[in-house]
Amino acid sequence: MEKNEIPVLSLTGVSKRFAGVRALTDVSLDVRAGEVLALMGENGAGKSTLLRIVNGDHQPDEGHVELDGVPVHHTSPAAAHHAGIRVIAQEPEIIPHVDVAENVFAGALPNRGRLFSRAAARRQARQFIADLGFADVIPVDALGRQLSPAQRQIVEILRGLTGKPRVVAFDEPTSSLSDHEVDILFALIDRLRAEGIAVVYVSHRMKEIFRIADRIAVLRDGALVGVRPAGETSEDELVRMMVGRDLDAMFQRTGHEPGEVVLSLEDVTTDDVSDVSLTVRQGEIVALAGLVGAGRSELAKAIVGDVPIRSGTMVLQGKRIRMKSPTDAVRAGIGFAPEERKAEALILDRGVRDNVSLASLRRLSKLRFVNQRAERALVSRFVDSLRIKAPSMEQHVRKLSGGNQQKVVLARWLAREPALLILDEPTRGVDVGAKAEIYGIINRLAESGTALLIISSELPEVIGLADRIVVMKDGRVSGELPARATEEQILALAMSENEIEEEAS
Amino acid sequence: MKATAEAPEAELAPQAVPRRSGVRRALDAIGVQNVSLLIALVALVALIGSKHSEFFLLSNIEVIGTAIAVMGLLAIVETVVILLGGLDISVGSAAGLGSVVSAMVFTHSGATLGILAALGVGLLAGLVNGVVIVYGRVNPVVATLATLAAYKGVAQLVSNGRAQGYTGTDAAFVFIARGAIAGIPTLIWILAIVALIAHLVLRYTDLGRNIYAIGGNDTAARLAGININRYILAVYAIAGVVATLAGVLITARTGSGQPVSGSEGLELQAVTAAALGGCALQGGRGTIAGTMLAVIMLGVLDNGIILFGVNPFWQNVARGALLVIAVVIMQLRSGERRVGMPT
Amino acid sequence: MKATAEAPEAELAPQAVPRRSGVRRALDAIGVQNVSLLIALVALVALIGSKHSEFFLLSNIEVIGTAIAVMGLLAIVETVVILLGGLDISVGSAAGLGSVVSAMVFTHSGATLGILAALGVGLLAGLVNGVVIVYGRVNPVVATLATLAAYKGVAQLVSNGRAQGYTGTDAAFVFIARGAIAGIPTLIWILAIVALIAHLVLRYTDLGRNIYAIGGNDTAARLAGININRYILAVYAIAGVVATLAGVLITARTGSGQPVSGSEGLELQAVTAAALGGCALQGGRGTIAGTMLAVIMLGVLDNGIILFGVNPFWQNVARGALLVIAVVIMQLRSGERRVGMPT
Amino acid sequence: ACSSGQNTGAAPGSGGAAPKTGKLTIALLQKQGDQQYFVDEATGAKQKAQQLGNVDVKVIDLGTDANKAISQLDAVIAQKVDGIVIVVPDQQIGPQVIGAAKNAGIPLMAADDAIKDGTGQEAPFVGFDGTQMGNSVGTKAGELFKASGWSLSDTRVIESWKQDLQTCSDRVKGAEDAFKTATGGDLPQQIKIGTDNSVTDAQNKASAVLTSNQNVKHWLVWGCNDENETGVVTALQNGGVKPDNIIGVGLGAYLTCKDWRAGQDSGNKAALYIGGPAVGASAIQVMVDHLRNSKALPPKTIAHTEMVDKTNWQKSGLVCT
Ligand SMILES: Nc1ncnc2c1ncn2[C@@H]1O[C@H](COP(=O)(O)OP(=O)(O)OP(=O)(O)O)[C@@H](O)[C@H]1O
Ligand SMILES: Nc1ncnc2c1ncn2[C@@H]1O[C@H](COP(=O)(O)OP(=O)(O)OP(=O)(O)O)[C@@H](O)[C@H]1O
Ligand SMILES: O[C@@H]1[C@@H](O)[C@@H](O)CO[C@H]1O
Ligand SMILES: [Mg+2]
Ligand SMILES: [Mg+2]
Repeated sequence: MEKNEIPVLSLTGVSKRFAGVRALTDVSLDVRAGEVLALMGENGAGKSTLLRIVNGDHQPDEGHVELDGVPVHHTSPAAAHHAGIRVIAQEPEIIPHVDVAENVFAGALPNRGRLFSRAAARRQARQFIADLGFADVIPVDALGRQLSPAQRQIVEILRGLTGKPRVVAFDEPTSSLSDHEVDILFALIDRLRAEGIAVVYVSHRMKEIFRIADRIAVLRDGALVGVRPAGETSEDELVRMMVGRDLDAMFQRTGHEPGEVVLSLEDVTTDDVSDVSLTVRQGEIVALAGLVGAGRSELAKAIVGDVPIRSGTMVLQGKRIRMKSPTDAVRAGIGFAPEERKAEALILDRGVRDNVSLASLRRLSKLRFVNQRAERALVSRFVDSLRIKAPSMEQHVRKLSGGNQQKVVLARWLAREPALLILDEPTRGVDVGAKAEIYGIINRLAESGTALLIISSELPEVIGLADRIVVMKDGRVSGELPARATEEQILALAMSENEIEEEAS
Repeated sequence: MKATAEAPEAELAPQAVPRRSGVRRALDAIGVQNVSLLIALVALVALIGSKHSEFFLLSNIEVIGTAIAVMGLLAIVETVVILLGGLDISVGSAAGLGSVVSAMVFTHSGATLGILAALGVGLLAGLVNGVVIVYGRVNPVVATLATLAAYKGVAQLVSNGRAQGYTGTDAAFVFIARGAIAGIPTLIWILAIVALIAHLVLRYTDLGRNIYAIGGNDTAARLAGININRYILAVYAIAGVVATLAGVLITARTGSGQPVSGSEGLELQAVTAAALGGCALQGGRGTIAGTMLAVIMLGVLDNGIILFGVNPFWQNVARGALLVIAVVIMQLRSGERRVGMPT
Repeated sequence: MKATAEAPEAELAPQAVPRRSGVRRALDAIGVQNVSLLIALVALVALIGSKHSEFFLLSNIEVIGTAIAVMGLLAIVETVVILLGGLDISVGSAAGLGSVVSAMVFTHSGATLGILAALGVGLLAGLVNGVVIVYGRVNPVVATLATLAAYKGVAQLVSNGRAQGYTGTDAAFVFIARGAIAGIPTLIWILAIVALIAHLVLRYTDLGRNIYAIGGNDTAARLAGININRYILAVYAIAGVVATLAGVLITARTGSGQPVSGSEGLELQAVTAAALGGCALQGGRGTIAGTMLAVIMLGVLDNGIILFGVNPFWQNVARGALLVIAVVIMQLRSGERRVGMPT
Repeated sequence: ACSSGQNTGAAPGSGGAAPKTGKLTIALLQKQGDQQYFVDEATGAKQKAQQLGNVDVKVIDLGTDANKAISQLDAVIAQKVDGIVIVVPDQQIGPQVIGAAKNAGIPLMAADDAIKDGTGQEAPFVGFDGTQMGNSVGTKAGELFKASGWSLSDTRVIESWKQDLQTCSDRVKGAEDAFKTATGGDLPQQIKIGTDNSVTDAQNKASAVLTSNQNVKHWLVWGCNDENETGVVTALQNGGVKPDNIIGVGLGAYLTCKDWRAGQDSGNKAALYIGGPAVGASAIQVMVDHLRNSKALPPKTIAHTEMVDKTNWQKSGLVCT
C-alpha cells in the first residue's frame, strides 16, 4: 500500500475538560494508512480520552476529528463503528452470560435476515479466531464470565477487528497478556499495517513500542509534546518527553539477607493447581512467573482462602494454618492485591479515599468510628508517593484513568502493611515513572521485613525485582531461579516443550 | 495453554456443566436451573397427586392452564424486560387499564375494536414508561412504580371506578374465555403462542441476542454499536401491549372490564415467576423456558393448596415456604459457594 | 453534543464537584441528588402552601411528621439493605407481625414485654431472611417476596386474621402514639433517632463504610477481608427489628395489633422512598439524608393531595406523575447522558 | 414540654355546637375505595353535597390499611375539616378514631362498619349491618334451595370471602345461620375459599374447587360481595356446571345485574341490593343537618337494602353499568 497524502484519521485542535480536570488541550494529530502510531504518556495524560473522542464516546469541547480529510461528528460509538473506527478499550467489556462467539460479534451478529444461528456464529467465530492466531487461547463456547483476564482482553481485541475496520486503536492491549499472546498480537498488527489500516497503539511498555511503532506521539497533561519517527528517538528521550525529566534507575534492589520463613507451602493442591511447594521469607521478594493460565492467580487466591485448598499444608509464621476466607487471611497478616482491578478490587462509585483505606479501616477506628483525620493523612501519603492523579481524594475511582486506578489498588495494600503481601500483576497499565516509584516502595517494604510474593507477566519486572523466581506451568511449579536469571531461562521453564518448538520454528 | 487443553471444562467450573454424554449435553441445553425447577415441579406434582388423584384430571390441568394465562403473559414480558436490565412494575395496572378499555370500546364498537383499542393503549403506556426511563433518566423501578399508580388512576378515571360493560354474550370474548382449539382452551393457546414467540425471538434472532448483550453489559453493547435506547423503548412498548392483552383476557374471563381488582398484585407475581425461573435481576441472564416452568409451578402450587383445602392463612405461609424451598433446592444443586448476595 | 460542549461542568457533575468555594463545598457534602430533591420539595411546598395556607399550620406539620414515621422507619432500613446490594420486600409483613405480636403479648404481659417480644420476633424474621439468602443462595428479591407472604400468613395465623388487643388505654402505647417530648411528637423523635443512628453508622464507622464497599463491589470487599456474610445476616436482622418497631408504632397508633395493615404496600413505598432518595438499586450508592428527604417529600405529597381534595382516582395519577416529575428534574440537573438504563 | 399523650380536659362533645354557616368541608374516608360499592357511595355523597350547596366532600381511599386510616384521619383533622365520615378498614381502630375526632371537636360518623369508643359507646352510624345482610342472603338462598328440590347430600355451598375482614366473616356467618332457619334443616357441606375479594381471585380458586368435587351435582354460592359470588359462579359455569345447577346469591347486585341485563341464563339467581349511593347521600345529609342546623347525629341510620333478581332489579333503583 502506498502512503496516502491525506491521513486516514486526523485530529485538529481537540480539547476536552471534565469537572476539575483538563484531560486534553489543543491536540492535533494525524494517523496515516498502513502505519502504526504509538501514543504514550503518563497515567492520566489523556490517551484514553483521546481514543474515546475518536470513537464518538465523548465529544470534544473544541476541535474536530476528520476521517479521510472529511470532518466527522460521531455522536455515538455506533456511528464511529459504522464509519470503520474501532477502539479496543483499555478495560475489556465482556458480556457475561453469552458465549465467546456472541461476545466477539456483539452488535454485528452473523445472521440471515434477523435469524441468528448459534452453530453458525460459533463456526464463524472459530474461523475468525483461528485466522487471527488465537485458536489455542480462546474456547468459542465458553461464556463471557468464565474467561480469564487475558482471555477477556483477547476477546475485546477480536471484537474490534470484526467487520471492515479502517482505523484500529488499541488502548494498552497487552497489559494482561504474557509474551506468547503479545507475539500473536504483534503479528496481527503487522498484518493490519500491511492491509493499509491505520493503527493507533497505546502502551507503557517501551519494548513493545519500539517493536511495533512507526511513529510515536507523546502526551503530557493533555497536551501533545511531540511526534517522533520510531527510528529517530530513544527510550530516554521518550521518558523525558513524558515526565519532563530524567528518571532514576528503574530497579534499585538493595540486596540483603532474608529473615525467618513467613510463608511456606507444601504440596498445595487446588482445583487448578497441583503440588505447589514454596517459601517466602521476611524481607524477601519472590516472583511467580509463568504464562497466562499457569495458575499463579489461583495459587494466590488459595493462599488467602478465597479458593479451597484440596490437599497439602500451609504454614504461616511457624503456624500451620488453614484459611477459610480472605477475612482470615487479612486477620493473619496477609495482604492480597488481585489482578483484575475493576472486577475484584475497586469500589468504582466511591472515592479514592474510601478505596485506599478499605483494608485499614479497623486500624483507623476507635469504638468503630473512623478517625477521619488519620485516614486522610494515610491516604494522602499514598496519593503523593504513587502520584495518583485525581482532582481530589473524594473523586470517584470510576473517573480515574486506568493506570491511576491500578495505583489505588496498590495503595490499599501498601497502606495496610501486612506481614506477607501478595501482589498480582501490580503494575498493569502503570506508567514508567510510577513504576519506578512502586518498585522503590516494594523495595523499602522488603527492607523493613515484609515478605513479598509478586505475580507478574512482565519479565523485566520479574527479573528486576525478585530475590528468587518461581516459575509455574500448567498449575505446577516447573522450576526455581535465582535473582538475575535471564528471560530465556524463565521462558524455558514457563513453556511446555512443544510450545518452545513452535516458538523456535 | 496446556492447562486449558487438558481441563477446559473443570476450570470453567461454577456454572458450566462439562459436555460429555448425550444426556449431559441435553441437560446442559436445558440448563441446571431449569432441570432443578423441573425436579421441584415433579416433586410438587407427585406430592399433590399422591394425595389427590383428581389433580391429574384433564379438567384440572385445564383449570391450571387457564388460571396461569394472565399471570403467565405478564411473566413473559417481565422476563424480557428483566433480561434487558430493567423492571416493569406497572404491568399490573396496565392490565387493568387494558381490561376496562377493551370492555368500554367493545360496548360501543364491538370486540375487534375493543381489543385493538386496549392493545393500542398498552403500546402508549409502554412507550411512556420507556421515554420516562430513557429520556427522563428515571430508574426503571421508580418509573414503573410511579406509572403503576398513574395507570391505575387512569383506569379508574375512564371507568369511574366501576366494572365496565358485559362481554359474557359476545362470541369473541366467550371464545377467549371458554373456547378451545383442538381441544385445548384458547387461553392456553394464547399463553403458549406468546411464550413461543418470545422464546424464538430471544434465542434465534439478533434482536433477542442483543437484548441479552444489553442486559449483560450495556457498555459493551453500546461500544459495539447497538442502539440501546431503541431496544429499551421497544421492549417497554411490547411489555405494555402484552400487559393490556392480559387485561383483555381478564375482561373475557370475568365478563366485564375490571379497573383494578382483577390485576392487583399481578406485577409482583410476574417478577417472582421470572426470578424463580432463573432470571438474574441485574439483567442478561434468564430464559422464557425457565420462566414458564416457574409459572407452571406457581399455578400447580396454588391449585394444590386448594385441593388440600389449606386454610388461607396457612396458604400464605405454605406459598412462601415452598417458594423458598424450591429455590434453595435449585441453588444448592448448582453448588455455588455460599458467600455474598446470590444473584 | 453542543449541550455537552457548552456545559462541560454539568456533564460530569454528580460527584466530581471540585472543592472550590464554600458554597460548592457545602453543596458537595449534601450531594447534587439531595440538592435537587430539596429543590423539588421546596417547589412542592410552595405549590401547596400558595393555595392552602393551612398546610403551614404547626398541627399539620406534626401530622405529616407522624404520618411518615412508620414508612420512614421502613425506608431507612430499606436504604441500608439496598446499600448492601440487597432488597427486603418482607418489611411490610414483618411490620404486621410486629404489630400483632406486640398487642397480643401486651394483653397478657404488659407493654414492655409486648414491645420486646415484637422486636425479638423481628430479629428472628430478619435472620431467617438472611439465612435463606446467604446459605440458601436465594436471590434477595425472591427470598423476601416469599417471606412477605409467609410472615403475612404467620401474622394472620397467630391473630386468626383479626385485629388484636386494645392498647388505647396503655400509658406507654399512648405515649408513643400521641405523646411528645419538648413539644415534638414521640413518633417524630423515634423516626429522627433511628435516622440519625443509621446516618452516623453509615457515614462515620467502619461498619457503614464496609456496607458501602460490599454493595459497591462484593468481590472487592471480600478480598479486602470483609466478612460479607456476617454483614448480610446482621443487616437483614436489623431490618427485621426495625420493621417490627414500625409494627409497634402501628399498634400504638391504631390502638390494636393489625396483622396485615403493614403489608398493604408499605414495602413498595419504602423502596420507592429509597430509590427516589438516590439509592442505586444495585447497591453501594445512596444516603440516609436522601432517603429522609424523599420520605418527607412523599409525606408532603400525600398531605397536599388531601388538602387539594383531589378525587382519589386523580390522586393516583397525580402521585405517579409527581414522582416521575421529581425524579426527572433531579436527573436532568445531573446532566447525565441519555443512553441506556439509568441507575 | 413533655406530653404523655393522654387526653386531657373536657373533650368537646359532638352535639350542641353552634351552627356553622358558609362553606362546609366534609371528609369521607373509605376503606377499599377502589371497590365499586365504595365508588358508588362516594358518588352518592358528592351528589348530595352538590344538591345541598356549598358543601365540599373530600374523598380519601384507605385501602385496607388501618395505619393509613389513622394518618389520613390525623391529616383531615389538622386541616380542620368540619365533619368526618369514615368507613374503617378495621373496626378495632374505633376507639382511636373516635378519640381523635372528639379531641379535635370535629363531629364524626361511621359508615358501613360500626365502631365503638373505648367505653363501648357506638359512634353515630349509617349503613348496613353485616350480619343482617348475611341473613338476607342466607334466607333467599334457603328459599331457592327448598324450591329446587335438591338434596343436601349432592349439594355443596361455596363461601368465598376475604377472611381477614371482620365484616365479611360476619356476613358469611349471617348467611349460614339464616339458611338453616329458612330451610329448617342443616347446611350442605361447605367449601370455604379465602380470596382478596376480587372477581379473578375468586374465579381462579373456585376452578380448582370444582376439580376436587367432581361428583357434586348442585351448588350454592355466596360470599362477602358480588365480586366473590360472581367470580365463583363464573368459574363453575366455565367448568361446565349448568346454570340450573347453581344457586348464587350475590351481595351488592352491581355485578350480578350484568347477566340479568344481558338476558343471559346464569347461576346468579338473586342478590341483595345495597344502595351504596344512598349510604353516601344520607351520611352527608345527616352531617350537614348537624353542622348547619345543630340537629344531633342520629345513632343509627340503616340504609335500604332489597333482595333483587332478574325480574325486578330495575325497579330497585340499581344502576347497572
Ligand atoms: N469521565 C471522567 N470524569 C472525570 N474525569 C475523567 C473522566 N475520564 C477521564 N478523566 C480524567 O481525565 C484525565 C485523562 O484520563 P485518561 O483516561 O485519558 O488517561 P490515560 O492517558 O488513558 O491514562 P492511563 O495511562 O492511566 O490509562 C485523567 O485525569 C482522568 O482522571
Ligand atoms: N487459556 C485459558 N483457557 C481457559 N481458562 C483459562 C485460560 N487461562 C487461564 N484460565 C483461567 O485461569 C485460571 C488459572 O489461571 P490463573 O488465572 O491462576 O493463571 P495465571 O498464571 O495467573 O494467569 P493469568 O495471567 O491469566 O492470570 C483457570 O482456573 C482458568 O479459569
Ligand atoms: O367490602 C364490602 C363491599 O364489598 C360491599 O359489599 C360493602 O361492604 C363492604 O364491607
Ligand atoms: Mg487510559
Ligand atoms: Mg493471573
